[in-house]
Amino acid sequence: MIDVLSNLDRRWVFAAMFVAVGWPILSGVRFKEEPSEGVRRVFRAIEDLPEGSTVLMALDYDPSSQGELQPMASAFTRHAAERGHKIYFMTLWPAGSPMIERSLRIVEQEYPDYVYGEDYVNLGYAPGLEGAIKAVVDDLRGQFATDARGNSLDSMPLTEGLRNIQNMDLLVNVSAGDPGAKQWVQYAATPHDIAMVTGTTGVQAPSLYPYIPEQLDGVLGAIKAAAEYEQVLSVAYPKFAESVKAQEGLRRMGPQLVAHLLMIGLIVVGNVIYFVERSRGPGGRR
Amino acid sequence: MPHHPTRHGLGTLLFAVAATFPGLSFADDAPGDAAPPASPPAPPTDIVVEDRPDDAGDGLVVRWTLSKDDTEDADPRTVLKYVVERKPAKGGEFEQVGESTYKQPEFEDEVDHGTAYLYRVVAVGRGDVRSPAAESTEAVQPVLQWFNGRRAWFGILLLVVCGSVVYFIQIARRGTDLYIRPIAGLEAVDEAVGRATEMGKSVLFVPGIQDINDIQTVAGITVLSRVARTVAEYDAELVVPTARSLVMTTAQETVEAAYLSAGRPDAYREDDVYYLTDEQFGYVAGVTGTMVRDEPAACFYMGAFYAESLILAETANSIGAIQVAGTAMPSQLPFFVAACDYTLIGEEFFAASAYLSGEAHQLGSLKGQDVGKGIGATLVVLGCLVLTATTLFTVRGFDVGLLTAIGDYLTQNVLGDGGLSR
Amino acid sequence: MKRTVPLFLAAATGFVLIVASFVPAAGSWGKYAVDWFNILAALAFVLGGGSLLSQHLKKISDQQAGWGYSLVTVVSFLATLVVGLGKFGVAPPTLHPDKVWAGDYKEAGSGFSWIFDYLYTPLAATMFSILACFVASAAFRAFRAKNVEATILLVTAFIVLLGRTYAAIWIGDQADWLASQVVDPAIWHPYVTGLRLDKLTETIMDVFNTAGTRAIMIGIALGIVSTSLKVLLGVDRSYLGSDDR
Amino acid sequence: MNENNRVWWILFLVGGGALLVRAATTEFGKSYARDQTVYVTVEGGTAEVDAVPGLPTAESDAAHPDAARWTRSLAADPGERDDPHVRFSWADTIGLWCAALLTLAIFSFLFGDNPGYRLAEAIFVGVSAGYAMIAGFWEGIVQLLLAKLIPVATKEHFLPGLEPDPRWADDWARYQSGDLGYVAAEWAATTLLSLVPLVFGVMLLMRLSPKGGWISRWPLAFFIGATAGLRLIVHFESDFIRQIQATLLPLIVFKEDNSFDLAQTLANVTIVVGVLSSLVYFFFSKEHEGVFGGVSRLGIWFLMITFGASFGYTVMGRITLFAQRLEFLFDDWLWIIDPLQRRAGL
Repeated sequence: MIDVLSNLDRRWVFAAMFVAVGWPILSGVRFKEEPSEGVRRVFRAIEDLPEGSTVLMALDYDPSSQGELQPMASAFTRHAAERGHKIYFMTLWPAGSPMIERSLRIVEQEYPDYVYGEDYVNLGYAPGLEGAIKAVVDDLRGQFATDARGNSLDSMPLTEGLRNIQNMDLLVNVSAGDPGAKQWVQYAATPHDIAMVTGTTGVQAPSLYPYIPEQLDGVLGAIKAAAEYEQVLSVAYPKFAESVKAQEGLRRMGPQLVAHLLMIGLIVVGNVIYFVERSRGPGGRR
Repeated sequence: MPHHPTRHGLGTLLFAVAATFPGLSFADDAPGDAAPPASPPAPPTDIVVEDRPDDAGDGLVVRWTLSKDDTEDADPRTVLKYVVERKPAKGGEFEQVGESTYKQPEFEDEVDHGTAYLYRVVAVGRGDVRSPAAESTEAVQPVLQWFNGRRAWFGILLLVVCGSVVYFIQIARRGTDLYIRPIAGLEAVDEAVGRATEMGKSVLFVPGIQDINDIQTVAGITVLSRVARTVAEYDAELVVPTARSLVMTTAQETVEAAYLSAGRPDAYREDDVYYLTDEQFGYVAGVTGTMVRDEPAACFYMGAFYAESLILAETANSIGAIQVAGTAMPSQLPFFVAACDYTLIGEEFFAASAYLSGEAHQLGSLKGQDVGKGIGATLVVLGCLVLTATTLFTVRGFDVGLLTAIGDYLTQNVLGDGGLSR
Repeated sequence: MKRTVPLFLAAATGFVLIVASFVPAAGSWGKYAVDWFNILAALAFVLGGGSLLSQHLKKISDQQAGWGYSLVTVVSFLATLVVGLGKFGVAPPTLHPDKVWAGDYKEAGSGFSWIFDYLYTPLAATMFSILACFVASAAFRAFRAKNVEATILLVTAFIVLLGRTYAAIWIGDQADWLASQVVDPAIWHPYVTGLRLDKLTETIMDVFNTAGTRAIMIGIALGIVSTSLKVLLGVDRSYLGSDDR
Repeated sequence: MNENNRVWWILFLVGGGALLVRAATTEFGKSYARDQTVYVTVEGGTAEVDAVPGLPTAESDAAHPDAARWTRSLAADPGERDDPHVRFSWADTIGLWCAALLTLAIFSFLFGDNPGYRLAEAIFVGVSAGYAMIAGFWEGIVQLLLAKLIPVATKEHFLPGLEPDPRWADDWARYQSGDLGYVAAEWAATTLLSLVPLVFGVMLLMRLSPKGGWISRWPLAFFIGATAGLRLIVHFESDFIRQIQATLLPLIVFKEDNSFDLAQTLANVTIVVGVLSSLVYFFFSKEHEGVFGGVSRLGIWFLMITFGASFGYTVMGRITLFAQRLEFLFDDWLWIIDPLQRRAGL
């Protein structure tokens, strides 16, 4: 048995992973979440703003990480719209524009009262990586002549008087890497004391913790935090508890659990093999 | 649950109609209230306009004393916001330039350099009732500062750290022997190239996926320079796929120079340093494809890496290559540490070029970095002691005025942006 | 000459930008450099694209093994260029219906967005997703308690893996229930809740991970300072190529 | 036939067979689109947009005289196909199948290199290199370079939203009043400065000539120097100064009511000890022996905890992505599951 396992072709590990993730997806199994303090902090940052506050929604991710980040962007968008905040969408990623469109569709379909240009606006893609952050912080008009639809910024009430983002009430960032959360902290939130929350991939989250709470109000790390955020939202606003679409993150947690258990099992098995082989002495190892 | 805001024409109209009937209340957007619009709030007073310090002469700061009605216990709130208006001192009309919320007696305004301005501030209550305007008395012109005083301490610390790096490079250049501890990953470089030569297989070098405007790529290129020289000396084969055109260009220059200094200019082939694609995963698909087909015996990953780190490392592991990685991406270090034979962690990666250059004076820079760490550690110890003492004495009921001042100076001025004395 | 001028150029640019960061009026200089770099990087595509085409065209003309794949690469590369430059299927911006070239090149419904949605996205996302399998195989292979360091690595990963799922809450609840059968929860509860796996995970992330990451970041900052200085002072000039060519 | 090939054939036949069976028993793998006709009239700088469902008809044209017109096809869910303006879309259906087969081809790499993966890789490299260059062209060259060098022509053809530099209007007035020095300075600051990257670009492309290659080092040196300067400042501030600032913590913490706060005290002490000991690990110029070596060992342990935690934490994101790809196959392509109710009522 041990010999079979110790010479196990890694392709069996891959196959096990396919089953561990595929089965819960097909069966649709779902678990409840217990929101952590960090997630509640992010929730409060949006919830406690007075209605009609200005929120810059910087969606810096692309299709390759939307599985993890789309639920966050959707939840942020729903929450901000539910609270009646004014939303400015933008992205630093060339492939981020279609991602913004997804959030816009949520606003259009679920908040028909929201008027483009008055309650929300899509500034679109800002080229120039972190330089673009400096630009919107100092002189937004230098970066965006028009919004993503070609409207002049002066023609819309929301952007008419907007010169830079220094007076935004909150900066919400969804970030898949660089440029993203870290650069927003470095170039916008820290120097201009803008309140900021961010939703990031699991990889990035640890490197952002050191910025909390002075430079950053909160981080949603990985899909679990997204699911917890959806949970808090659906407790605060029961309509979300009934909407399947507002529970994308919660649904994705099913495969997570099974796959995590597989990983744990693999680590245990790996160590059992290691100790058994070691007890057999040096000859036991390949 | 707050209801959905009434933000459109109809809502406003209804509101206005409702407001005209005395005694009839109408729910407004603000939470927890149901009151008709009140009479105008008291105006703000004592408008003071000052130059915004440490800027390019393009900012003014407007401060005022809060309206008497802007109090914490007012429920519902009488003052919702302040509207700030300005006009050039030489004629013109007052125009609104911004707003500040209740309890905020300050506004920073972006202005044109070389023009003097007058300001006035109005308190606004619910139902958009406005107080009389309070006006500033003197026209104020913004002033340009040549040095950003808030960064004085930053400059001092930067000078000390840079100075010690330069100082120790000079010391080493004069021939003073400096002890530098060994780093396992670096000693493996020659071994890995040697093994590739023995096996008659190639060496794969990945300089990260960022462009040359990331300092990690620059550091990776300097490591490449040394690896290429060893490869040339051993007469092995080197393959460098790049994800950026400029990195390709720089790497070609570097590798060519390395072959030249190894006395093997004829062995250099420009095609061995080639461009794949800028896109992260397209690049990875290409590199892993090369790995499984060419089966290099040694793989180096030196530069800025993202999610692709583990795809590269696991694929190379499956073909049995020796792997040495170096990166300053904290998020990718765990994967390299788990999957590679040797990993240069953060600062070690930057130290690599000094080690590998084989030049004694470059090693001096490492001693300079250590001085930087010493300064950092000293500041941490000092600050923690001061803060701890402050906490202890506060609880015991002693006067901690001086300690608090020291602690504040450390955090706000030395390590913050308070400048020398603010 | 071939190295002196570039060395001077690098030093001058770098030091000017360092000084500029202390001068308020020069605050935007860094942005110029960033903009210029993006332009140069775009122009440099001529070199990158040239390299890509020449490698593959050579393989095709030499009929090397697998030249068919090179042909596919060349064709898909050129097709993407043509569709993207030609803005096929892109509607003009609403404010300027007469300007056919002014629409967004990646507008939904355009030819370029077809390539993006049906070729680029699935390829990139799937390549990214196979990491799940590699993470599993790496954990299976590398997370073995060979020494103290490896054991710490594996135990932490183990706790965090568990703590990030519902399993942690479930285990915690069961443990709570078991313990409360023996002792009154009011006595012990405040002291052990921090040991529940989900809380422990948060502690590890907030405390231990913060400390480690911070030290790494401080080290990196110093490494960057020293690397940058060496480049600016010309101590390290390996990026410049050689003198004689 | 070796064993690998046999496995490939089995997988291929089983997969193909399953698809055939599924095709014979139920529908799947179809995409639908919703047609929309957009009529636009522009008056006085604002656009009047009327999006009419369906393809243009004589009536809709008549209802919008003098309007510019184009059609759009928007993604529609299969569940909406009874809507008269929703139609079966060949383009999207072919796209869906391409996406599904390419997904499978990349997955096949996990089993081993094979022609399917090589084909996907070849397409991927070509398409993504093209994609990056197109993005670089429209967003780098047009928006950053041409918009500054030839603003009028760029505005005319590519960027109608481009707002003229306000300084130009001012300049004209100053020019007329004879303030030539000012105008010259402004011109140097805008036009001449935007020539710099172009000149750099030309220098770089000199590589292509057999003799001028050395001049391409100038722009590289410029940007490597700029990188060194900019990164030095940014990292020293945010990763050195700010991180040290954040580590200044009281080592004993009391709650507001003056009672001892054990948890926070422990956390603070751990952070400070962790940062200091890990820094010691990075010391290069002192041998790691004795007490120093012990502290450095502690530092490695902290780093190992950091790495273990990051690893465990990251797994989650990777599995999400993986789940998403499988969902794409099961939901969009094979129609086995329907979590978003997109085929409700079919």
